[in-house]
Amino acid sequence: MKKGLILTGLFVLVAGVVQAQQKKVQPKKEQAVKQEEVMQVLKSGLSSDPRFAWKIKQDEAQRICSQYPSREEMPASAVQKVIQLSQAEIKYPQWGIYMGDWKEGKKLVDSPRGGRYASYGFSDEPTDKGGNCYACHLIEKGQPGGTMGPNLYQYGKRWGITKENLNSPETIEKIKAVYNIVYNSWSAFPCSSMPRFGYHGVFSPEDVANIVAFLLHPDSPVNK
Amino acid sequence: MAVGTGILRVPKEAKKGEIVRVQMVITHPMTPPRKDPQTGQTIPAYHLTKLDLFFNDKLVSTVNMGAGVSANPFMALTLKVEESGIVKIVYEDNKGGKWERTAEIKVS
Amino acid sequence: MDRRKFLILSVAAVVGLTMVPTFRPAFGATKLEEEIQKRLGVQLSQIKESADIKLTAPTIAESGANVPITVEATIPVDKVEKLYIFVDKNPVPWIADVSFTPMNGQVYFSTRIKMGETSNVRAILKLKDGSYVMATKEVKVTAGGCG
Amino acid sequence: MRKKVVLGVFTVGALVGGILSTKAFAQTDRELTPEEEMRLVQEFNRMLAEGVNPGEIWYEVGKAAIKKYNLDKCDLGLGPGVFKGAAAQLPRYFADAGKVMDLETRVGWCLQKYAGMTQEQVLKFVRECWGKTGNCVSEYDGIIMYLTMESNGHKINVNLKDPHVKKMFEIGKQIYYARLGPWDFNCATCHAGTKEVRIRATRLWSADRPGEAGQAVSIFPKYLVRWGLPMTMHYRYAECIRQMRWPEFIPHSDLGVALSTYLYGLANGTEIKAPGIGR
Repeated sequence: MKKGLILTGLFVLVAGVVQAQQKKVQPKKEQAVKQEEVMQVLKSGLSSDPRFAWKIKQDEAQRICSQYPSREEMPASAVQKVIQLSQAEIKYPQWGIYMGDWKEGKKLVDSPRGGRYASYGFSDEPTDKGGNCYACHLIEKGQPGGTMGPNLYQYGKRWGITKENLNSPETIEKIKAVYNIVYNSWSAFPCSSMPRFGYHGVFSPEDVANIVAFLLHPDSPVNK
Repeated sequence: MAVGTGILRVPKEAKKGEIVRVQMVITHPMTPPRKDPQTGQTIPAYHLTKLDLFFNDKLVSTVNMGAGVSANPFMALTLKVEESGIVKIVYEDNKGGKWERTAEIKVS
Repeated sequence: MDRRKFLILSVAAVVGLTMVPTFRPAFGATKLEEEIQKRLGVQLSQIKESADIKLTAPTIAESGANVPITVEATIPVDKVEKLYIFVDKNPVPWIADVSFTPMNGQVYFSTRIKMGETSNVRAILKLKDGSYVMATKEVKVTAGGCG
Repeated sequence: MRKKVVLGVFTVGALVGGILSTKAFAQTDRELTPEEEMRLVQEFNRMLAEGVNPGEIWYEVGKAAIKKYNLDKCDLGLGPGVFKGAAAQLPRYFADAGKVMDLETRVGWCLQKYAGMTQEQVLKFVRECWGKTGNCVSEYDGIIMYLTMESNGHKINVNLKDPHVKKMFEIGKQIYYARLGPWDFNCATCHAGTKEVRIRATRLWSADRPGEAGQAVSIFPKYLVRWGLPMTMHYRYAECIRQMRWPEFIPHSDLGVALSTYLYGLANGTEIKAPGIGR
């Protein structure tokens, strides 16, 4: 019952995303070119440095998502498949779900350059760890942000998380729901624009817990 | 291409007494003094300092500027033309660079 | 050099190198006030805002590197001596000054300026009778792009 | 943050004897919606587009470079050295090269053929100003600027009836939607959909909103005020791909041609107006 409620809450909260992605696109025509040929052209234009080979291995979920311009055009079976693949690989911190350190989370949220080589003639070392979250989200009041993703002002407040109920089982469930989105957004919103940060190892489970704390903790500036 | 190249744009033709727009773009980095991140040494400022606008060799306007003007500066002024003639801009930077460009206006 | 670093550094350079620390001694003036006193010989507080001078600038700038501004005035150009442009919060608030003659036909100047952060832009006209008029516009400097 | 701004304004205001009228307060105090901000940023871009575009300086650079590198022999599809309107009908199929080429790829081909450059030399020439800011002026950027500006006023007219071109268009379209890389992006992540969105303060154009692909590509090369140089289309692809966390883009590759064929194909009918100007 509780779980049901929380799930409903989750969907209310994120309904915006779904709506945002209800793009009306013409149904795709049958494919005139072979998939292998497309990938061959694509790879011909990217550095063949073996250190980057892992970056262009398309996984099954990516392959499914590539076939549809938007989620609304995905058949239910494809939606199910992506959700299933994504849920299966979510990993949690060693000690299970917990409210992380929002100050650490804030650093990861603020940093714009995670996983990106600094410039041309680059190295593969990610220049920074970070999610560049402000590019797409409005998060803290007064901080400029994008509107590709939903507005996250007072996200924790909207989930009803207060100092008093911080350690309640319901709160832990809510943390988990948000954790799953940050760790692998496709587990809740298949083929969403949001990168699967945990899945790709951009963030460790502990990093994700800290980011979730930044979004949900009553002391975090997000909820001021 | 060298620093200091520019575009000076005026209408080719104008009526007597008309106020025309004189527009210009000059290639220049317009940098303030800054510290080299590697060596820690100060890199001196490099920017335009002055631009004079002439019409038929009479001084119309002088612009003094610092590094607060954007790189590859754009500027526009107006000129009231009573006769045909040559618009000339003369500009210099803080490292002794000095350039000029001209354009012609036919007044009828 | 890394581009972002470069940007940050150049901003840092703009902010840090060319000027004294931003703290304001109890009796001292702001950098802007000092600059206006130095270049105009009057106090900022003595300059009146006026509708006779019009400053056009964007309300929000997607980049502080290049903020387009245009100054126009309804005051006849033969009564005008000089136009000054300042940005309150720039490390060097003075941007440019322009002298006019009747050959200009009118008071008009347009350019693009650098702004380190959200700030007021000021256009001040010095008239031949020794008085000053001013127009002010706040420009919000924000960040664009993927970062 | 906001408080600080308001406070700052207040302090300054108090110090200068209340010159800052209530107008300044009203401006800082009212919270603008993201939509209002997007409109104001568009207004900023319109103001930026007034006057002389500094990118035009590269036209003369290119004119000289075309002589220097023997490119007056280069055939962009209308005959050797015929440049007026030539960029507007690219990408197209070139029998002499046996493939579809866009403007930049064709210029690279001509540089190898008529200027005696090797492929590596061409790539170095192309990337001379990549990642640089300040006062970087490259002859390549000049050449692309010159050739594009020679088509100003012409309408983009990619021949999608040519089966080679059509095939490249289809490949480009599929690449546009290919989710790939450690951040799961595709081109459509940012540049598709009917909802108007922004990334930070920058409004994103969308392939799904009529006319926007045309508006986006018809102004390239685009002078970028933050770097002080014109960005060619292949530099644009490289930047997007860098932000997508894919491996580095190789200019003049078939990937570039496929993307150009798709985008310019979508842009058919739009008048070329180079250079554009932006952040």
